[in-house]
Amino acid sequence: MSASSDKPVQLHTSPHLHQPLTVEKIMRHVVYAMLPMCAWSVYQFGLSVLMLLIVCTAVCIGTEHLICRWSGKPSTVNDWSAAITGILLALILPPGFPIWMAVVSAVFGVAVGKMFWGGLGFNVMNPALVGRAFAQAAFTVPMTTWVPSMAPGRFTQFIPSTWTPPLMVPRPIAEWLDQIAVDGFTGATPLALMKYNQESTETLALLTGTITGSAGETSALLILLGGLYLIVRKMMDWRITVSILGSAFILSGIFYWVDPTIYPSPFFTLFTGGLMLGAVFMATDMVGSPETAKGAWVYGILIGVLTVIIRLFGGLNEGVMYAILLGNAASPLISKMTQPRKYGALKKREAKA
Amino acid sequence: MSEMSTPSAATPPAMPSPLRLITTLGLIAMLSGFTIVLIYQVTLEPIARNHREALERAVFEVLPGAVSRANFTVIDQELIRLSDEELAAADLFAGFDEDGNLIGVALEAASRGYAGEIRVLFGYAPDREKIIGFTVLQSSETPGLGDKIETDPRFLANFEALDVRLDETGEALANPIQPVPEGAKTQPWEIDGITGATVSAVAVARALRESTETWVPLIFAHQDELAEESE
Amino acid sequence: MAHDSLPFIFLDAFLINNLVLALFLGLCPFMGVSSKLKTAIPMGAAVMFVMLVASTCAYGINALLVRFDIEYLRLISYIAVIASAVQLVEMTVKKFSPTLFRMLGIFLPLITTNCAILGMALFQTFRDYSFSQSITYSVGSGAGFSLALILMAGMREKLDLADVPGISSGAAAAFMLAGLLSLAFMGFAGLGG
Amino acid sequence: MLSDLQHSLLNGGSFAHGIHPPDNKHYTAGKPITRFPFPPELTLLLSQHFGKPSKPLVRPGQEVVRGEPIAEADGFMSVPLHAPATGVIRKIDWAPTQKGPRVPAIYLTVTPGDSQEILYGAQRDIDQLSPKEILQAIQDTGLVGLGGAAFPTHVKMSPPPEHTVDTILINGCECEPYLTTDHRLMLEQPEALVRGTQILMRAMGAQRGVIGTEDNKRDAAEAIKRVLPSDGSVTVKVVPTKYPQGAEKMLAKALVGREIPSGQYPSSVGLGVFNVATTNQIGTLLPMQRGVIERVVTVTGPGVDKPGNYLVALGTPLRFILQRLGYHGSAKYLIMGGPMMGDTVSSLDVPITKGCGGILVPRPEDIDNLAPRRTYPCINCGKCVEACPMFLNPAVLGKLAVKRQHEEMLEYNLLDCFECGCCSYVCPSSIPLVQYFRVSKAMNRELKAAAK
Amino acid sequence: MSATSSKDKPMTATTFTEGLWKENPVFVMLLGLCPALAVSNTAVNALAMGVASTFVLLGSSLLISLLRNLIPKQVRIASYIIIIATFVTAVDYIIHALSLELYNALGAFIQLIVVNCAILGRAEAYASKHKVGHALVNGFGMGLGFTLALVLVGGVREILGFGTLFGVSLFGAQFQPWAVFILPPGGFFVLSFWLVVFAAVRRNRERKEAAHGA
Repeated sequence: MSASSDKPVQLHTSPHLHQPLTVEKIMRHVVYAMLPMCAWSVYQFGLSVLMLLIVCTAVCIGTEHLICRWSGKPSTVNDWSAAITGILLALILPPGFPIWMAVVSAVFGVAVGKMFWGGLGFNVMNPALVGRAFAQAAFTVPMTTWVPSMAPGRFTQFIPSTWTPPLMVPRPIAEWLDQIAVDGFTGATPLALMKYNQESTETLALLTGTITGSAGETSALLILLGGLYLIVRKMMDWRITVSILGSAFILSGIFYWVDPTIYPSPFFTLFTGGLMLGAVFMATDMVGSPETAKGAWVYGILIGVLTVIIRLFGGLNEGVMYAILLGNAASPLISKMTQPRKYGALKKREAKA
Repeated sequence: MSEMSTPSAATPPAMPSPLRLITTLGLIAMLSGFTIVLIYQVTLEPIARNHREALERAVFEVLPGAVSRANFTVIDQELIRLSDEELAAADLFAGFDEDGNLIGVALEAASRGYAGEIRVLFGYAPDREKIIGFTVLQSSETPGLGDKIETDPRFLANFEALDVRLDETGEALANPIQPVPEGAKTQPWEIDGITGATVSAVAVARALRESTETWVPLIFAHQDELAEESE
Repeated sequence: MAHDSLPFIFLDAFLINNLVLALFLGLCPFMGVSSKLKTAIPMGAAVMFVMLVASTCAYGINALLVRFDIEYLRLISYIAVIASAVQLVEMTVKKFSPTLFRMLGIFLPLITTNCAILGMALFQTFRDYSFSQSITYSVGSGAGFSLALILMAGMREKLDLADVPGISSGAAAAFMLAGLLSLAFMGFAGLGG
Repeated sequence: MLSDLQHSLLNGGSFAHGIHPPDNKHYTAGKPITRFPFPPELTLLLSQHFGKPSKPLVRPGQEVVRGEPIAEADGFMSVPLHAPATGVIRKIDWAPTQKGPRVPAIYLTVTPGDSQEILYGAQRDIDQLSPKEILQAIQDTGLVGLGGAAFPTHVKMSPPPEHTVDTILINGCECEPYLTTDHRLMLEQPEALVRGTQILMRAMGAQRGVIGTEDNKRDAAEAIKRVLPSDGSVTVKVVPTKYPQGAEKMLAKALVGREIPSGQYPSSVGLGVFNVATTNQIGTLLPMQRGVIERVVTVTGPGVDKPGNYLVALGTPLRFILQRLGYHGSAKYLIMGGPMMGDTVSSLDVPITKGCGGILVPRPEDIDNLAPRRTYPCINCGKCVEACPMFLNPAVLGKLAVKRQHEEMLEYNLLDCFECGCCSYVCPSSIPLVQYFRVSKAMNRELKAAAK
Repeated sequence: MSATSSKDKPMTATTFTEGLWKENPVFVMLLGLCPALAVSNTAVNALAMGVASTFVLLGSSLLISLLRNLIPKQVRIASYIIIIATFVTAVDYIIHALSLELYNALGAFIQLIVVNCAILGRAEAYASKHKVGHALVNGFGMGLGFTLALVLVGGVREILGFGTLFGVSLFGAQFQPWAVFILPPGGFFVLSFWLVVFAAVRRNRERKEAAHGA
């Protein structure tokens, strides 16, 4: 009777209930959680960062859309994940990064970091970090050229390097620095100061973000707030954040305890560079992290430990990005090794008894 | 690949005598040995010449104005002159101008940079007590960044006249070479760094400091001997 | 850390100048065997073992060659010695541990033509490593090869279940993945320096 | 006992993982059980249980009285069937079922105006029966697991000889959202429940009985406590509400902290697990030597005017029930059973069977929330891993299923999945995981059959 | 490798061209990857490595083809390796004598030609079964294909990494080099890029052929 009846019956199989959370919603809320940081970084660095944010986001979305169309698939940009990649990327680039380089990094991040593997869910590493790692390796000097925060006139003029002509070396910013007359600006991030000059920076400055650095890594407080929001809404795995921050804190604490004259304090480690942003918004990217709870701990600890080791003993002063990429690379292995013990599988002791 | 490396898999039923196998292999090995020796003999001279010329170029580059050189080695704090061919054993090279005057001494220095060992050659002029030339012999620093130690004119300008005066005792440098951040150079013995390639620049400075601390007192003491060797 | 100290030599070969990811050595077996963890792990073990053997042999051979001043025969003698060493290992393993042979057996012939082994032997010679340094270097290289192999296998198994577009699947995907891994390994640059 | 204490301290008296879907029991939790009228014709499926179908004892045209056996058990793995009403056999023919495929059924035309008294059966003293006789008596009632599994109860009561059962667990969790039949039964007829428990204990030689229920049914727990035997052999335990607590393995963990090994019966860890409705029926029917002819069904959901808990004669067609209760919901989407494990029905002619405890009727506007949503690729969030009460990894299983690597799924313990639906429920990508697993299990069965 | 089955077939164009495109050692058969990536950071280095490999390939093909009936099967691999190693040693010394700069740039990778699977593969699969003329032509085609692949990879890496091609500046002094392409990851990326391009071209061609057929 089903087909001919006036009340045709539609068949589905159980379960018939779904919780309301969807991928689209998770991604959207991640974007919301990042908005305060965006606003703050625009306030800090002015027009150039605003431009970076707009361009990166637009390019990421555009690249994904074009690749989808080119490969004859329906566009996937409305799941918001491309927007996240764009915003994250803009937040981890130096504020005065030339726009053309940002475009290249964004295209690379989305194309090679994500769409190459089939799009959302299939990428091996975080696309934003792939974009940044590419930029770091390709454009090392612009990637390590920093500008002062709270510069006067930042809302009326761009940092000169922002509008570098495509394919060209960025314009020098020395003249601009003289012009805005920022005293004592060394162009070094707190981490670089620590590494090469053994100079520490006040924790309060690190916390509120009145320091040199990339747009998104300068305010630990807003990052934590965003993370807290996502954790409360159960859209983020708190284990990863906690284990990264915890292991980095403990390990650097041990070194600090051994020799406080050489090694930075654990608080310094926690609040400098991209550690906070990485631990909250990058490492927690679900696609690149293990799906098991135990795996999340292992993964987080691996990233935390690698970060501290690279920072203290590596040639670079910042290691979060590489640590997370390596963590992403190891995550399939980690989840393979931390498969849950299925219910009813006997423990050894019990099996004997 | 596997089927190539397991010849036994393809063994035909009839097995040739082991003698024949050994003879074949032996013949081929002999032939090959012969060829290699031949090539080796033929290329021996050009290769040595290449090395000599490369080093000579480097020596003349770090000792501006030099047109001839002499090789020396140091045994028990004594300078020993080596023949022209004994390049490999030489520790330092004296450079002379057309009139046979000593221009300076070229020395090697090495240190670990960002991505491996950096080997440099520098020229030291005993009369002026300065480093007067510098070139990178080998480095694997990041292209476009660390390799600025070879290309950045601002950085290379450091070595046109870098102070390495000895103190009163004549046994140590008055001011060891010091690296400083880019643009912060105020003293003649400081090396102006490269922004973004701090590690590489510091490595160069370290190499030079260590090398000068060892060699400069010795060379300074023996500069007369070196000058005599011009003929 | 002094760059000729044993820990540094190990670290350098293991992470910083990883044989596969920084020096491109052993790519053929790397690409061939890294698609499944089941094969990657025994292959890694086999390579490590053979590297140790090859390194020891190469050190001895080189000492002989230098002694008789016939260094121009280095390449030919290395390749011969490595090939016979692998053969010998294969036979020994087969005789004494059939289980191990079943695990490693199919990989051993692959290793003979593995440029990672020869490359490792040549590098150790070019760098004038002492015996202990050579051994450390070979262990580091083998461990580095295995690490890259296993990480790669894990990711490729994950990608097996992904929706990789036809055009970028297969070898292209494997190389791109190796590139990304290599990019991530750049973080180790300067470690211990 | 020590391990029990440890367990309740460590786990808060529940199992690990699981989910908390909105329970929506408010529609019917307060509605007492009322008898539902007889329809003009009953459709009595010969296969209302797990195992071999019953063999008909009647022929068309024959008159039967209410409670009379109309089909007999066909072997040990089968149960008899009793006439739920006095009437005339019209025919034995195919009928639609809840799961879909048609099966043979006895069509019974109910005699209008009959008093419908149960004329069959006689009282007997259970205490005089040996365990073996109890077992036979239970098979004679035609009882099967009324919680939904419809596994013959007497089979369940016959553990392998090497197992000793020390504890009987009575499953009063009713963790499926919406359903309230067990709740009402516990509340209204606690004596029958306790009596049934005692019969089960005696038949299986257990010293202890634990009636477990969730903390959203505290009133039921109180009602049972009032009628518990004074010797303390039967206790009530209230555990935190969580889905799927009513699953045998979860219940064993939650109530006594024992894990039933994979692929084993509960008896392997000394347990016998029975549903509240089943136990209630044992307590009610056995002393009277009667058969199962009716059951309590929760008819609920926003799409029905008079939701409630109704005592419905087996074989009553869905259409009759819905029309009586003011059904203006969508016929496109009807669920028999609970929303987590129930089936959408293919026809309104599907009759009520022994295993059917609920009918869920959504409104058309609710269907958007219930129907499959747009799926995204798995983003590896791990929510399913955290939800799976069997500690499987549905994420990996799902990806393998998409790639049709069915055999590899066995390595990830596919066969331990009992399709509770937790993973599908939590999946933010809306991947129909459970559906995939059903297909994969079927594929593996076929592969295995082909291999033979 | 259809040619191997028919030993005395007259030489055709495919004897030569199969190595260029259809059986390109790098892009299709994925052989000789180590040198293809390790020394392809500039087009010149890539070209030099390609020429050196071609030389070894030609030399060994010639010798192996000549000796093919004299070498017993049991020792053929050993013999091939010795022959190849001889040529490689020769090339190593020759390059060393010709240009120290090139020698330093190619480093140990010249010696590693000996384990280039493409060469041993050719020796085993073709030279040992064919007449000298065939073997030479086929070897030359393969060598050319290998060189072409190397130059393609090296060209892209040089253009992006240095802004030059064969040392000629393309974008002027203000060009910002993309250093990543000179670094190891860049090698992988560019090779992968070419593989994707080849796959796309092949797919398009197949589609066209299918369209023709239909």
